[in-house]
Amino acid sequence: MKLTVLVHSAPYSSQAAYSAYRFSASALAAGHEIYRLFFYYDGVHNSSLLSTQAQDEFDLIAAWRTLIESHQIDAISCVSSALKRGILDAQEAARYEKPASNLAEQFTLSGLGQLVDASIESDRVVSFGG
Amino acid sequence: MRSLQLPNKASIPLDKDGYLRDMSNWSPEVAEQLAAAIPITLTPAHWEVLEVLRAFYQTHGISPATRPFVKLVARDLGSDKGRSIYLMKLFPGNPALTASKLAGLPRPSNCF
Amino acid sequence: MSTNTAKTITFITRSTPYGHGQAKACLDMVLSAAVFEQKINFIFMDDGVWQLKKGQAPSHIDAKDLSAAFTALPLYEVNDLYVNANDLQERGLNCEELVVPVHSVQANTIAELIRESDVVFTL
Amino acid sequence: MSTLHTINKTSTHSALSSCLKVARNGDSILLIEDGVYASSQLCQSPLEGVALYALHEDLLARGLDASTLSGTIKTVDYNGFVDLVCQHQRCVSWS
Repeated sequence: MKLTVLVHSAPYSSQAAYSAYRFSASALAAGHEIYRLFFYYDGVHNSSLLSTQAQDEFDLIAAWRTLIESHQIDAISCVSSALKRGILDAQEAARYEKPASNLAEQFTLSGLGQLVDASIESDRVVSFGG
Repeated sequence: MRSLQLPNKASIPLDKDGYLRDMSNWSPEVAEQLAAAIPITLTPAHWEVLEVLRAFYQTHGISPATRPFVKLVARDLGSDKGRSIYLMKLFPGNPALTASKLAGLPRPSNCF
Repeated sequence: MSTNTAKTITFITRSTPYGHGQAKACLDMVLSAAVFEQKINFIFMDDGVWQLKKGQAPSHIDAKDLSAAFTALPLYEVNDLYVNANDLQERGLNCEELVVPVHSVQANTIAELIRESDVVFTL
Repeated sequence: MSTLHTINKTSTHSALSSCLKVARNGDSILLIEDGVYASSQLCQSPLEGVALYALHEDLLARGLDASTLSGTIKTVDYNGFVDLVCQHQRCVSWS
Protein backbone atom coordinates (compact mmCIF):
# COMPACT_ATOMS: atom_id res chain seq x y z
CA MET A 1 0.00 0.00 0.00
CA LYS A 2 0.92 3.63 -0.54
CA LEU A 3 1.08 5.33 2.84
CA THR A 4 1.62 8.93 3.87
CA VAL A 5 2.77 9.71 7.39
CA LEU A 6 2.05 13.10 8.96
CA VAL A 7 4.12 14.12 11.99
CA HIS A 8 3.05 17.22 13.90
CA SER A 9 5.00 16.94 17.15
CA ALA A 10 8.59 17.76 17.93
CA PRO A 11 11.01 14.99 18.84
CA TYR A 12 11.54 14.52 22.60
CA SER A 13 8.63 16.81 23.63
CA SER A 14 6.36 13.81 23.25
CA GLN A 15 6.61 10.22 22.08
CA ALA A 16 4.59 10.90 18.94
CA ALA A 17 7.46 11.61 16.55
CA TYR A 18 9.23 8.47 17.71
CA SER A 19 6.04 6.44 17.16
CA ALA A 20 5.84 7.86 13.65
CA TYR A 21 9.40 6.73 13.01
CA ARG A 22 8.79 3.19 14.30
CA PHE A 23 5.56 2.95 12.31
CA SER A 24 7.27 4.15 9.13
CA ALA A 25 10.18 1.74 9.55
CA SER A 26 7.77 -1.18 10.13
CA ALA A 27 5.64 -0.24 7.13
CA LEU A 28 8.72 -0.15 4.88
CA ALA A 29 10.00 -3.44 6.27
CA ALA A 30 6.61 -5.00 5.50
CA GLY A 31 7.00 -3.95 1.87
CA HIS A 32 4.69 -0.94 1.84
CA GLU A 33 5.56 2.26 0.04
CA ILE A 34 5.79 5.56 1.90
CA TYR A 35 4.52 8.06 -0.63
CA ARG A 36 5.51 10.97 1.55
CA LEU A 37 6.60 11.86 5.06
CA PHE A 38 5.14 15.24 5.92
CA PHE A 39 6.40 17.19 8.93
CA TYR A 40 3.99 19.90 9.99
CA TYR A 41 3.62 22.31 12.90
CA ASP A 42 6.08 21.34 15.70
CA GLY A 43 6.94 18.27 13.64
CA VAL A 44 9.37 20.36 11.57
CA HIS A 45 11.85 20.12 14.47
CA ASN A 46 12.46 16.55 13.28
CA SER A 47 14.35 18.01 10.34
CA SER A 48 16.87 20.15 12.22
CA LEU A 49 20.48 19.37 11.54
CA LEU A 50 21.49 21.12 14.75
CA SER A 51 19.55 18.98 17.22
CA THR A 52 22.04 17.25 19.50
CA GLN A 53 21.46 14.36 21.88
CA ALA A 54 23.43 12.90 24.75
CA GLN A 55 25.41 9.79 23.79
CA ASP A 56 23.08 7.47 25.69
CA GLU A 57 19.85 8.73 24.14
CA PHE A 58 18.15 7.50 20.98
CA ASP A 59 19.00 9.90 18.17
CA LEU A 60 15.61 10.19 16.47
CA ILE A 61 16.75 12.73 13.93
CA ALA A 62 19.69 10.60 12.85
CA ALA A 63 17.29 7.65 12.61
CA TRP A 64 14.91 9.62 10.37
CA ARG A 65 17.78 10.67 8.14
CA THR A 66 19.02 7.12 7.72
CA LEU A 67 15.51 5.82 7.02
CA ILE A 68 14.75 8.54 4.48
CA GLU A 69 18.06 8.07 2.73
CA SER A 70 18.05 4.28 2.60
CA HIS A 71 14.48 4.13 1.24
CA GLN A 72 14.66 7.31 -0.85
CA ILE A 73 11.51 8.69 0.78
CA ASP A 74 10.05 12.04 -0.16
CA ALA A 75 10.35 13.85 3.20
CA ILE A 76 8.88 17.33 3.41
CA SER A 77 8.93 19.87 6.19
CA CYS A 78 6.19 22.46 5.90
CA VAL A 79 7.89 25.69 4.89
CA SER A 80 5.68 28.08 6.86
CA SER A 81 5.90 25.96 10.04
CA ALA A 82 9.65 25.61 9.56
CA LEU A 83 10.38 29.31 9.01
CA LYS A 84 8.49 30.23 12.19
CA ARG A 85 10.48 27.68 14.18
CA GLY A 86 13.89 28.57 12.82
CA ILE A 87 14.32 25.63 10.46
CA LEU A 88 15.72 27.00 7.19
CA ASP A 89 17.43 25.65 4.12
CA ALA A 90 20.14 27.66 2.39
CA GLN A 91 17.68 29.21 -0.04
CA GLU A 92 15.29 30.47 2.65
CA ALA A 93 18.21 31.67 4.77
CA ALA A 94 19.35 33.78 1.82
CA ARG A 95 15.81 35.00 1.10
CA TYR A 96 15.29 36.22 4.65
CA GLU A 97 18.91 37.24 5.20
CA LYS A 98 19.44 34.88 8.13
CA PRO A 99 22.94 33.98 9.28
CA ALA A 100 22.63 30.19 8.97
CA SER A 101 20.61 27.32 7.59
CA ASN A 102 19.94 24.05 9.41
CA LEU A 103 17.57 21.85 7.42
CA ALA A 104 19.00 18.34 7.15
CA GLU A 105 19.66 17.51 3.50
CA GLN A 106 17.29 14.52 3.57
CA PHE A 107 14.34 16.91 3.94
CA THR A 108 12.79 19.44 1.55
CA LEU A 109 10.89 22.58 2.51
CA SER A 110 7.57 22.86 0.73
CA GLY A 111 3.98 23.96 1.22
CA LEU A 112 0.90 22.33 2.69
CA GLY A 113 -0.20 21.59 -0.84
CA GLN A 114 2.21 18.64 -0.69
CA LEU A 115 0.21 17.17 2.19
CA VAL A 116 -3.04 17.64 0.30
CA ASP A 117 -1.48 16.04 -2.79
CA ALA A 118 -0.30 13.13 -0.62
CA SER A 119 -3.82 12.75 0.80
CA ILE A 120 -5.17 12.47 -2.71
CA GLU A 121 -2.49 10.12 -4.01
CA SER A 122 -2.04 7.77 -1.01
CA ASP A 123 -4.12 4.80 0.05
CA ARG A 124 -3.85 5.76 3.71
CA VAL A 125 -2.72 8.77 5.74
CA VAL A 126 -1.57 8.13 9.30
CA SER A 127 -1.03 11.08 11.66
CA PHE A 128 1.19 11.25 14.73
CA GLY A 129 1.30 14.11 17.20
CA GLY A 130 -0.06 15.75 20.30
CA MET B 1 18.20 44.19 1.23
CA ARG B 2 15.82 44.99 -1.60
CA SER B 3 13.98 48.23 -1.29
CA LEU B 4 11.69 50.55 -3.16
CA GLN B 5 12.85 54.15 -3.68
CA LEU B 6 10.01 56.64 -3.59
CA PRO B 7 10.28 59.96 -5.46
CA ASN B 8 10.44 61.73 -2.09
CA LYS B 9 13.64 59.70 -1.38
CA ALA B 10 12.00 57.47 1.21
CA SER B 11 13.18 53.86 1.02
CA ILE B 12 10.66 51.06 1.63
CA PRO B 13 12.17 47.65 2.46
CA LEU B 14 10.96 44.74 0.29
CA ASP B 15 11.47 41.01 0.57
CA LYS B 16 13.23 39.00 -2.12
CA ASP B 17 9.95 38.49 -3.99
CA GLY B 18 9.14 42.19 -3.93
CA TYR B 19 6.50 42.12 -1.17
CA LEU B 20 6.49 44.82 1.49
CA ARG B 21 8.39 43.71 4.58
CA ASP B 22 6.21 45.94 6.72
CA MET B 23 2.58 46.17 5.69
CA SER B 24 2.14 49.53 7.42
CA ASN B 25 4.43 51.08 4.78
CA TRP B 26 1.71 50.73 2.17
CA SER B 27 0.22 53.82 0.54
CA PRO B 28 -1.32 54.42 -2.88
CA GLU B 29 1.98 55.97 -3.89
CA VAL B 30 3.85 52.80 -2.83
CA ALA B 31 1.39 50.76 -4.90
CA GLU B 32 2.08 52.97 -7.94
CA GLN B 33 5.82 52.47 -7.55
CA LEU B 34 5.52 48.70 -7.02
CA ALA B 35 3.35 48.55 -10.15
CA ALA B 36 5.82 50.62 -12.17
CA ALA B 37 8.52 48.05 -11.41
CA ILE B 38 6.47 45.20 -12.99
CA PRO B 39 5.61 47.28 -15.18
CA ILE B 40 1.93 48.07 -14.79
CA THR B 41 0.28 51.49 -14.90
CA LEU B 42 -2.49 51.49 -12.33
CA THR B 43 -5.88 52.53 -13.74
CA PRO B 44 -9.26 52.80 -11.98
CA ALA B 45 -9.87 49.18 -13.08
CA HIS B 46 -6.80 48.12 -11.09
CA TRP B 47 -7.65 50.25 -8.11
CA GLU B 48 -11.13 48.87 -7.60
CA VAL B 49 -9.67 45.36 -7.44
CA LEU B 50 -6.92 46.42 -5.04
CA GLU B 51 -9.52 48.07 -2.81
CA VAL B 52 -11.61 44.90 -2.75
CA LEU B 53 -8.50 42.92 -1.80
CA ARG B 54 -7.51 45.30 0.96
CA ALA B 55 -11.02 45.31 2.39
CA PHE B 56 -11.09 41.51 2.32
CA TYR B 57 -7.78 41.31 4.15
CA GLN B 58 -8.97 43.85 6.68
CA THR B 59 -12.07 41.78 7.43
CA HIS B 60 -10.69 38.26 7.25
CA GLY B 61 -6.92 38.48 7.74
CA ILE B 62 -6.24 36.34 4.67
CA SER B 63 -4.60 37.05 1.31
CA PRO B 64 -6.83 35.04 -0.98
CA ALA B 65 -5.37 32.36 -3.24
CA THR B 66 -6.25 32.30 -6.93
CA ARG B 67 -9.72 30.75 -6.94
CA PRO B 68 -11.08 32.61 -3.91
CA PHE B 69 -9.58 35.83 -5.35
CA VAL B 70 -11.56 35.40 -8.57
CA LYS B 71 -14.71 34.59 -6.60
CA LEU B 72 -14.17 37.60 -4.35
CA VAL B 73 -13.91 39.97 -7.31
CA ALA B 74 -17.03 38.39 -8.83
CA ARG B 75 -18.89 38.87 -5.56
CA ASP B 76 -17.89 42.50 -5.03
CA LEU B 77 -17.42 43.86 -8.56
CA GLY B 78 -19.66 41.64 -10.64
CA SER B 79 -19.23 38.47 -12.64
CA ASP B 80 -17.88 40.26 -15.72
CA LYS B 81 -14.82 41.24 -13.66
CA GLY B 82 -14.61 38.12 -11.52
CA ARG B 83 -12.99 36.13 -14.29
CA SER B 84 -9.41 34.87 -14.61
CA ILE B 85 -8.96 36.35 -18.09
CA TYR B 86 -10.00 39.83 -16.96
CA LEU B 87 -7.80 39.68 -13.87
CA MET B 88 -4.86 38.26 -15.80
CA LYS B 89 -4.97 41.24 -18.16
CA LEU B 90 -4.89 43.65 -15.24
CA PHE B 91 -2.34 41.73 -13.17
CA PRO B 92 -0.07 39.70 -15.46
CA GLY B 93 1.51 36.47 -14.27
CA ASN B 94 -0.42 35.02 -11.35
CA PRO B 95 -3.11 37.66 -10.67
CA ALA B 96 -3.56 36.70 -7.01
CA LEU B 97 0.19 37.02 -6.36
CA THR B 98 0.61 40.23 -8.35
CA ALA B 99 -2.49 41.93 -6.95
CA SER B 100 -1.72 41.03 -3.33
CA LYS B 101 1.78 42.44 -3.77
CA LEU B 102 0.42 45.74 -5.10
CA ALA B 103 -2.24 45.86 -2.39
CA GLY B 104 0.50 45.57 0.23
CA LEU B 105 -0.75 42.23 1.57
CA PRO B 106 1.27 39.17 2.56
CA ARG B 107 1.99 36.62 -0.15
CA PRO B 108 -1.02 34.27 -0.43
CA SER B 109 -0.09 30.75 0.56
CA ASN B 110 -0.83 27.80 -1.70
CA CYS B 111 -1.05 29.87 -4.82
CA PHE B 112 -0.21 28.13 -8.05
CA MET C 1 -0.32 16.54 -8.53
CA SER C 2 -3.71 15.28 -9.53
CA THR C 3 -7.14 16.67 -8.97
CA ASN C 4 -9.07 14.39 -11.29
CA THR C 5 -11.10 12.73 -8.56
CA ALA C 6 -12.13 14.83 -5.61
CA LYS C 7 -11.67 13.11 -2.29
CA THR C 8 -13.56 13.86 0.88
CA ILE C 9 -11.17 15.25 3.45
CA THR C 10 -12.47 15.84 6.96
CA PHE C 11 -10.77 18.10 9.47
CA ILE C 12 -11.57 17.75 13.15
CA THR C 13 -10.31 20.64 15.26
CA ARG C 14 -10.41 20.17 19.03
CA SER C 15 -8.27 22.89 20.57
CA THR C 16 -8.77 26.47 21.69
CA PRO C 17 -7.94 29.32 19.30
CA TYR C 18 -5.09 31.15 21.07
CA GLY C 19 -3.68 29.01 23.88
CA HIS C 20 -2.19 26.60 21.35
CA GLY C 21 -1.16 26.83 17.74
CA GLN C 22 -3.11 23.78 16.58
CA ALA C 23 -6.29 25.70 15.74
CA LYS C 24 -4.45 27.99 13.32
CA ALA C 25 -2.53 25.01 11.92
CA CYS C 26 -5.80 23.19 11.26
CA LEU C 27 -7.33 26.22 9.53
CA ASP C 28 -4.26 26.50 7.29
CA MET C 29 -4.71 22.85 6.31
CA VAL C 30 -8.37 23.47 5.49
CA LEU C 31 -7.54 26.48 3.31
CA SER C 32 -4.88 24.49 1.46
CA ALA C 33 -7.15 21.52 0.85
CA ALA C 34 -9.84 23.89 -0.44
CA VAL C 35 -7.45 25.23 -3.06
CA PHE C 36 -7.17 21.66 -4.40
CA GLU C 37 -10.94 21.58 -4.92
CA GLN C 38 -11.57 18.63 -2.62
CA LYS C 39 -14.80 17.99 -0.73
CA ILE C 40 -14.15 19.31 2.76
CA ASN C 41 -15.87 18.79 6.10
CA PHE C 42 -14.74 21.03 8.94
CA ILE C 43 -15.76 19.73 12.36
CA PHE C 44 -15.38 21.51 15.71
CA MET C 45 -15.29 19.26 18.78
CA ASP C 46 -14.29 19.59 22.42
CA ASP C 47 -12.50 22.89 23.14
CA GLY C 48 -12.37 23.52 19.39
CA VAL C 49 -15.85 25.06 19.62
CA TRP C 50 -14.29 28.07 21.38
CA GLN C 51 -12.70 29.01 18.04
CA LEU C 52 -16.15 30.01 16.79
CA LYS C 53 -17.16 32.31 19.62
CA LYS C 54 -18.19 35.83 18.63
CA GLY C 55 -16.42 38.90 19.99
CA GLN C 56 -12.82 37.72 19.88
CA ALA C 57 -10.32 40.59 19.99
CA PRO C 58 -6.93 38.86 19.87
CA SER C 59 -5.17 42.09 18.92
CA HIS C 60 -4.91 42.51 22.69
CA ILE C 61 -2.41 39.65 22.69
CA ASP C 62 -0.89 40.55 19.31
CA ALA C 63 -2.53 37.59 17.63
CA LYS C 64 -4.45 37.44 14.37
CA ASP C 65 -8.20 36.88 14.61
CA LEU C 66 -8.79 33.26 13.72
CA SER C 67 -12.55 33.63 13.76
CA ALA C 68 -12.38 36.31 11.06
CA ALA C 69 -11.00 33.72 8.68
CA PHE C 70 -13.98 31.42 9.22
CA THR C 71 -16.30 33.97 7.66
CA ALA C 72 -14.16 33.81 4.49
CA LEU C 73 -14.59 30.05 4.11
CA PRO C 74 -17.55 30.26 1.69
CA LEU C 75 -15.22 31.95 -0.84
CA TYR C 76 -13.05 28.84 -0.52
CA GLU C 77 -16.16 26.75 -1.08
CA VAL C 78 -15.88 25.32 2.40
CA ASN C 79 -19.55 25.50 3.27
CA ASP C 80 -19.93 22.61 5.65
CA LEU C 81 -18.98 23.53 9.19
CA TYR C 82 -20.17 21.20 11.93
CA VAL C 83 -20.07 21.54 15.70
CA ASN C 84 -20.74 18.82 18.19
CA ALA C 85 -23.91 20.11 19.88
CA ASN C 86 -23.01 18.60 23.25
CA ASP C 87 -19.58 20.20 23.33
CA LEU C 88 -21.17 23.57 22.58
CA GLN C 89 -23.76 23.10 25.32
CA GLU C 90 -21.22 21.89 27.89
CA ARG C 91 -19.35 25.17 27.45
CA GLY C 92 -22.46 27.30 27.82
CA LEU C 93 -22.45 28.36 24.18
CA ASN C 94 -25.25 28.38 21.65
CA CYS C 95 -25.31 28.80 17.89
CA GLU C 96 -26.31 32.50 18.09
CA GLU C 97 -23.01 33.22 19.81
CA LEU C 98 -20.94 31.86 16.93
CA VAL C 99 -19.29 33.92 14.18
CA VAL C 100 -20.64 31.77 11.34
CA PRO C 101 -23.67 29.60 10.70
CA VAL C 102 -22.81 25.99 11.50
CA HIS C 103 -24.56 22.65 11.53
CA SER C 104 -24.99 21.80 15.21
CA VAL C 105 -25.01 18.01 15.18
CA GLN C 106 -25.00 14.97 17.42
CA ALA C 107 -22.05 12.58 17.61
CA ASN C 108 -23.91 10.21 15.29
CA THR C 109 -23.68 12.69 12.44
CA ILE C 110 -19.96 13.15 13.08
CA ALA C 111 -19.54 9.37 13.00
CA GLU C 112 -21.32 9.36 9.61
CA LEU C 113 -19.10 12.17 8.27
CA ILE C 114 -16.00 10.21 9.29
CA ARG C 115 -17.34 7.13 7.52
CA GLU C 116 -17.86 9.10 4.31
CA SER C 117 -14.32 10.49 4.39
CA ASP C 118 -11.27 9.32 2.49
CA VAL C 119 -8.88 11.09 4.84
CA VAL C 120 -9.40 12.54 8.33
CA PHE C 121 -7.06 15.04 9.95
CA THR C 122 -7.33 15.93 13.62
CA LEU C 123 -5.43 18.89 15.00
CA MET D 1 -16.16 1.45 5.55
CA SER D 2 -14.42 1.04 8.88
CA THR D 3 -12.09 3.39 10.68
CA LEU D 4 -8.98 2.79 12.76
CA HIS D 5 -8.88 5.21 15.69
CA THR D 6 -5.59 5.70 17.50
CA ILE D 7 -5.50 7.23 20.98
CA ASN D 8 -2.26 8.43 22.54
CA LYS D 9 -3.47 10.08 25.77
CA THR D 10 -4.61 8.76 29.14
CA SER D 11 -8.32 8.64 29.90
CA THR D 12 -8.22 12.01 31.72
CA HIS D 13 -7.90 13.70 28.31
CA SER D 14 -10.82 14.22 25.97
CA ALA D 15 -9.10 12.11 23.29
CA LEU D 16 -10.58 8.88 24.59
CA SER D 17 -14.07 10.17 25.38
CA SER D 18 -14.35 11.98 22.04
CA CYS D 19 -13.21 8.92 20.15
CA LEU D 20 -15.73 6.75 21.98
CA LYS D 21 -18.53 9.12 20.92
CA VAL D 22 -17.86 8.60 17.23
CA ALA D 23 -16.46 5.06 16.99
CA ARG D 24 -19.01 2.73 15.36
CA ASN D 25 -19.62 -0.92 14.69
CA GLY D 26 -16.80 -2.33 12.58
CA ASP D 27 -14.23 0.26 13.70
CA SER D 28 -11.13 -0.52 15.72
CA ILE D 29 -9.44 1.46 18.46
CA LEU D 30 -5.69 1.16 18.94
CA LEU D 31 -4.18 2.51 22.15
CA ILE D 32 -0.65 3.81 21.65
CA GLU D 33 1.83 5.83 23.74
CA ASP D 34 0.05 7.07 26.91
CA GLY D 35 -3.20 5.72 25.49
CA VAL D 36 -2.22 2.26 26.72
CA TYR D 37 -2.87 3.41 30.31
CA ALA D 38 -6.58 3.45 29.37
CA SER D 39 -6.53 -0.26 28.67
CA SER D 40 -7.94 -1.14 32.10
CA GLN D 41 -10.89 1.28 31.80
CA LEU D 42 -11.78 0.05 28.35
CA CYS D 43 -11.99 -3.54 29.59
CA GLN D 44 -14.96 -2.55 31.69
CA SER D 45 -17.02 -0.90 28.98
CA PRO D 46 -16.26 -2.38 25.61
CA LEU D 47 -18.17 -0.78 22.76
CA GLU D 48 -20.33 -3.09 20.77
CA GLY D 49 -18.71 -4.13 17.52
CA VAL D 50 -15.56 -2.08 18.11
CA ALA D 51 -12.34 -4.07 18.34
CA LEU D 52 -9.79 -2.87 20.90
CA TYR D 53 -6.03 -3.10 20.56
CA ALA D 54 -3.05 -1.85 22.56
CA LEU D 55 0.47 -1.41 21.23
CA HIS D 56 2.68 -4.04 22.82
CA GLU D 57 5.88 -1.99 22.96
CA ASP D 58 4.10 0.91 24.68
CA LEU D 59 2.52 -1.41 27.27
CA LEU D 60 5.87 -2.98 28.11
CA ALA D 61 7.59 0.39 28.30
CA ARG D 62 5.11 1.50 30.96
CA GLY D 63 5.26 -1.63 33.08
CA LEU D 64 1.79 -2.72 32.00
CA ASP D 65 1.45 -6.45 31.75
CA ALA D 66 -0.23 -7.48 28.52
CA SER D 67 -1.16 -10.85 29.99
CA THR D 68 -3.44 -9.27 32.58
CA LEU D 69 -5.52 -7.42 29.97
CA SER D 70 -9.00 -8.76 29.54
CA GLY D 71 -9.74 -10.81 26.47
CA THR D 72 -11.46 -7.83 24.88
CA ILE D 73 -8.14 -6.07 24.26
CA LYS D 74 -5.64 -7.63 21.90
CA THR D 75 -2.05 -6.52 21.82
CA VAL D 76 -0.28 -5.77 18.55
CA ASP D 77 3.31 -4.79 17.80
CA TYR D 78 4.31 -2.15 15.24
CA ASN D 79 3.86 -4.67 12.42
CA GLY D 80 0.35 -5.27 13.69
CA PHE D 81 -0.20 -1.49 13.77
CA VAL D 82 0.75 -1.32 10.08
CA ASP D 83 -1.63 -4.20 9.29
CA LEU D 84 -4.47 -2.47 11.15
CA VAL D 85 -3.92 0.70 9.12
CA CYS D 86 -4.16 -1.32 5.90
CA GLN D 87 -7.23 -3.24 7.03
CA HIS D 88 -9.25 -0.09 7.70
CA GLN D 89 -10.33 2.49 5.16
CA ARG D 90 -9.00 5.46 7.09
CA CYS D 91 -7.16 6.35 10.24
CA VAL D 92 -8.15 9.00 12.80
CA SER D 93 -5.63 9.95 15.46
CA TRP D 94 -7.04 11.30 18.71
CA SER D 95 -4.58 13.19 20.89
